Amino acid sequence: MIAQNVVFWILAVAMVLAAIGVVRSNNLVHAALYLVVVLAGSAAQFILLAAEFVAWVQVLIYIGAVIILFLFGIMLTRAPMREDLSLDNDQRLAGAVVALFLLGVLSTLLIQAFGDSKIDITGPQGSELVNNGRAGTLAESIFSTYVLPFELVSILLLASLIGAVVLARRD
Amino acid sequence: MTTTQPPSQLPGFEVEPGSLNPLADARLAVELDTGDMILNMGPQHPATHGTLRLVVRLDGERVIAADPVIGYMHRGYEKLTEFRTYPQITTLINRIDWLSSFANEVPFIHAAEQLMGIEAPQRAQHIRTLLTELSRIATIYLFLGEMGLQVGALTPAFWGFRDREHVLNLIEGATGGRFHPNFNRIGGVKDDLPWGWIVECRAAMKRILDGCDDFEDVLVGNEIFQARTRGVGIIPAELGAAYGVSGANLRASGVDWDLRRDGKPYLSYNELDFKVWTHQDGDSFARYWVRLQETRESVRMVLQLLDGLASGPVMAKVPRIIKVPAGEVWVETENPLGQMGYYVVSKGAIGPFRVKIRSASFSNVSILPWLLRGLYVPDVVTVLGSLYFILGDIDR
Amino acid sequence: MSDDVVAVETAEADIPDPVVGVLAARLGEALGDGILAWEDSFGTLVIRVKPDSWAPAAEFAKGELECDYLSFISGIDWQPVTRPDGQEGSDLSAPVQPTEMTFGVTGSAGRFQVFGHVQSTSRHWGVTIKSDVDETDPRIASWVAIYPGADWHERECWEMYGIVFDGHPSLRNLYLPGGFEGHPLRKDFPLLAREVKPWPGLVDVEPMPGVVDAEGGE
Amino acid sequence: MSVLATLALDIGWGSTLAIKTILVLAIIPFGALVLGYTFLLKMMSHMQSRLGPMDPGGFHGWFQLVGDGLKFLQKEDIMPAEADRRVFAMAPAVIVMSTFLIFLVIPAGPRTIVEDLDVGVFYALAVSSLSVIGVLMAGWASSNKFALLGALRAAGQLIAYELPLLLAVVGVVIQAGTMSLQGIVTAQQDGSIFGITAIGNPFIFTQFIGFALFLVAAQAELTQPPFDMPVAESELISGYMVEYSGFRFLFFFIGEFGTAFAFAALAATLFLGGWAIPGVHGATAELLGPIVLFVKLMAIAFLMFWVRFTYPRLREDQLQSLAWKVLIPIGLINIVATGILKVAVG
Repeated sequence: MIAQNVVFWILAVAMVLAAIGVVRSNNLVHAALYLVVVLAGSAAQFILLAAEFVAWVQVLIYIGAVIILFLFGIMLTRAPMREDLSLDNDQRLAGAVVALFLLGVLSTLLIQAFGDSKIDITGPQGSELVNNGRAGTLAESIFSTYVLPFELVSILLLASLIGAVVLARRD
Repeated sequence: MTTTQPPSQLPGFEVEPGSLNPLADARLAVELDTGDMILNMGPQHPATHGTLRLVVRLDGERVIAADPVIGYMHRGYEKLTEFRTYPQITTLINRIDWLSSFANEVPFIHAAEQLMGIEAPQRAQHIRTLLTELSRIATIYLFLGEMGLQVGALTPAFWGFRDREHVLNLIEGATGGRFHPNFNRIGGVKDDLPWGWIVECRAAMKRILDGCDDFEDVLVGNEIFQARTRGVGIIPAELGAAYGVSGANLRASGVDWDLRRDGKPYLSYNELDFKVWTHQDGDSFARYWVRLQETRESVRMVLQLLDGLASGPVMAKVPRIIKVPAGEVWVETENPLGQMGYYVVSKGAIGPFRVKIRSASFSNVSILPWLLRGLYVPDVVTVLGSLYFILGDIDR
Repeated sequence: MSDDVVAVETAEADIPDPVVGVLAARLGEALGDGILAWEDSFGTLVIRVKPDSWAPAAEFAKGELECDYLSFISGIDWQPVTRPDGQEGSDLSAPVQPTEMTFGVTGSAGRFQVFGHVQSTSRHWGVTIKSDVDETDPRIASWVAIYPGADWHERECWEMYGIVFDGHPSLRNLYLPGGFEGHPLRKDFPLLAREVKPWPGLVDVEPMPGVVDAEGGE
Repeated sequence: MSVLATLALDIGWGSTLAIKTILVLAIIPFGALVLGYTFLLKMMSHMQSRLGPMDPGGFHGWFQLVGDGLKFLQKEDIMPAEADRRVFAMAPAVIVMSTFLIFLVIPAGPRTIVEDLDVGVFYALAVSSLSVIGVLMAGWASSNKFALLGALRAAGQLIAYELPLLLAVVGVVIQAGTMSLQGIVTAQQDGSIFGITAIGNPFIFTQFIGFALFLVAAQAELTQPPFDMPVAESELISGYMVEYSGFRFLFFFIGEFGTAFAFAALAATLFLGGWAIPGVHGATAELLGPIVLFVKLMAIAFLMFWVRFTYPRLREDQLQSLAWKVLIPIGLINIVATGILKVAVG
């Protein structure tokens, strides 16, 4: 248990620092790179929670694709390289309020949902939690219990994809 | 580093209004405008064969405007020739298109001979023709390999260098110089061919023919090579001619014009049987294909010459100090890169009064601003490669 | 050799290449007294036109004579090289120069001339067109509208001789760096290498091989 | 075993981890050297009718690359004045790290594996996509337009080819019924073709479409010709690597060839049966495993480098249309066909 705790705190601190870096950085590319650290940290947290599959999905989708698209977009359109753009604006107060509000909502939600229930990861390999993190279990629930929401989300994403293409096409 | 300059800031970069964002929805166009990038290709860039500099304005990877900047290798030959005697000038003009140095000498020597009323003996003419064709093979064979490099295939380039070596050995064997033979004299050539040269020449020609087959397999028949070169950089025949594009570049556009056959007779070409290859497409692939066939045709010519090599002296009687009578003459020849010509104005002295050097690459490259518009950066490289220029031939 | 167009028809018989005569005649018909002189120079027609006819001559050559191919455009400065010390006569450091101003095959009204060569890729003939340019205000019409390839040639001629081409889209330096002073191919522009190290003399001129006895030499 | 289990071990997991890390770290330069020597120096030079380096080390110049590496180490570390220094310095490390992570799940014997992850295949492909970040960092931080163009090309290309790569593997996963690489190897070792068990069931026979797709996509992921636009010497000089020199360039080199080694190993594992020889189990398999894997891997690498030294380069738009219009549809059809056959045949 000690090891997990130590790792959790190391990751958590790193993530928080990187997250501050994301919003504090004056350089868009730096901000995106900080975001990579945050996302990698959350992938590691997933591993700590025995959700391996989700962790690697996080790596593949968020780091491997989303961030790369971010960087791609930034470099293609702005490419500031030398001069740091002034990304600052006077909405710090509003931002802080929203952040606090979000923190409150999420905390309340999590505490209400899980309370102080403990996660037992010292159990045998077949323990419920470890099983829940397996790809098979996940696939079963997605394609049986949650098949409708899953398909709905797919359609939503497809629609937005088509919309983006339509908007961006020049000819 | 990345500058997003407004279009009008660079000379020659004026772009027609409306060509940037052909979008009806102006608001969207503003939002999606990614800004242009000015990219300096060269003067040190592997695709520019030396010190050509291309200033290209890019939208993404699409070229909006391209402006070749030349002159990094300008050596002022037209001025220098006014301060040299006729025999000395051959050392200079050797270095115009340094890959086919021997072919550069021919039209100039021919011009001086015409003004003086001298004709070289037949054997000298045959040797000149032989060496001209050999330097053509050496030049174009390098292109055949190097074109692979331009599209990313490394191996053909090495093959090109490998087989070309045999041709250079032949030129060295005959003239003593691999690159700059300086072998032509007014009235003939410096020496006769050495013993055993003809046998070696036949062997080398066999290698060149085999090598051409290899190129045909590896590049011409390759789908990727065709995808990269077909339909890319099309030069319309009329426009190409009006730009002064010559040689294989123009023949690839379907213009059946070869000075060896159609120009005023020079060397021994009217004794030879050869075919002038043309291609209708005018794209990069056509230029490659035409050059490939021309190499084979050159080999055929060399073999014919070896079979029918005339005997006799290699020098005509010429005065010890060469004075060229007053007059003007324009001599043009079909060089490996295209039309090479000298307009020689003599006032009766031992050196020319004015020599206008018309080099092929200068005009071939002058079409680039028109040709590159709308292409992608990788196509710029294939088009540059397929036009095949030598920097010394542009800058002189 | 003829100095006016009227002589074209009569001269046709005794020139070696009949094509040259025909070309000259057709140009003469089209341009009338715009043609000052013409000559058959080793089988190539060299024709000298008035500055006004410089562009029309090219237009006619391209349209009627089917000369679709532009070979080159350049200039020529007929003045002998100026001596480094500013005195009259030939440059001593250049042993090859004549001493007085003479003009080439078709003559010239003054020091500067532009000349260009256009060819036909289908008919395989070519014409060299010359035109005089005023020495004090050297300018002439541009051929860019007729032959787009004239662009670079005219830029070169402009920076080398200082001849302005009216109607050229952007006359800027081609070879030389911007801000270069002088026009290098003018004869009064010194070849600096020769000034630093004068011409070593004629002793270096080596005899041609095989002609040792041609003039009773060695 | 999972990462979780490794972390939960209370005795010796630290030292085990250290040993494994060192081993894998050693494999990367080893693989780079082997591939670099065999293919880059020798095979390429022979295809180009030349000898290549012959003197260093005695036998066909095998020491040349080591010497080159040492040379790079003592070179000056040049950083462009305008570069984003920290990002510039980190980029090569990110690329090598991505290579390192792939090796963690590739089995070289029944128990010779760092981590037999439950989702091994998926993991390997996920971490391989991390190298794009390194490429983008390098291209952007170099403050050079050629580098930037190269990085943009790399990003577009690697994203596009991630999909066919994944789709190619899905067929194998369906057939093996597991995403664990160890499980896939065992499935091939113990499988049979029409009841014949002599050669097991290497998926290259049933999944040859997947195999072809995988090789093409891997070639693109490795930015090797005909998909080497991001580095394209004749166009972008060396793309994102243009400003790098010294040991940072060495890192790129090791990353490039190390990743090629990893992908060849992955392909050998997925399609050729990995370390396994049918009928060989236990300690013998443990002993032979790495050698068998190495032989299979070299065969795949030979194919990859053969193509690399033969083909010209595609254009960026042609590459994209190849990915989206040809490879991905074929991959999808392959998956559907595999799925139907799996259900129908059992």
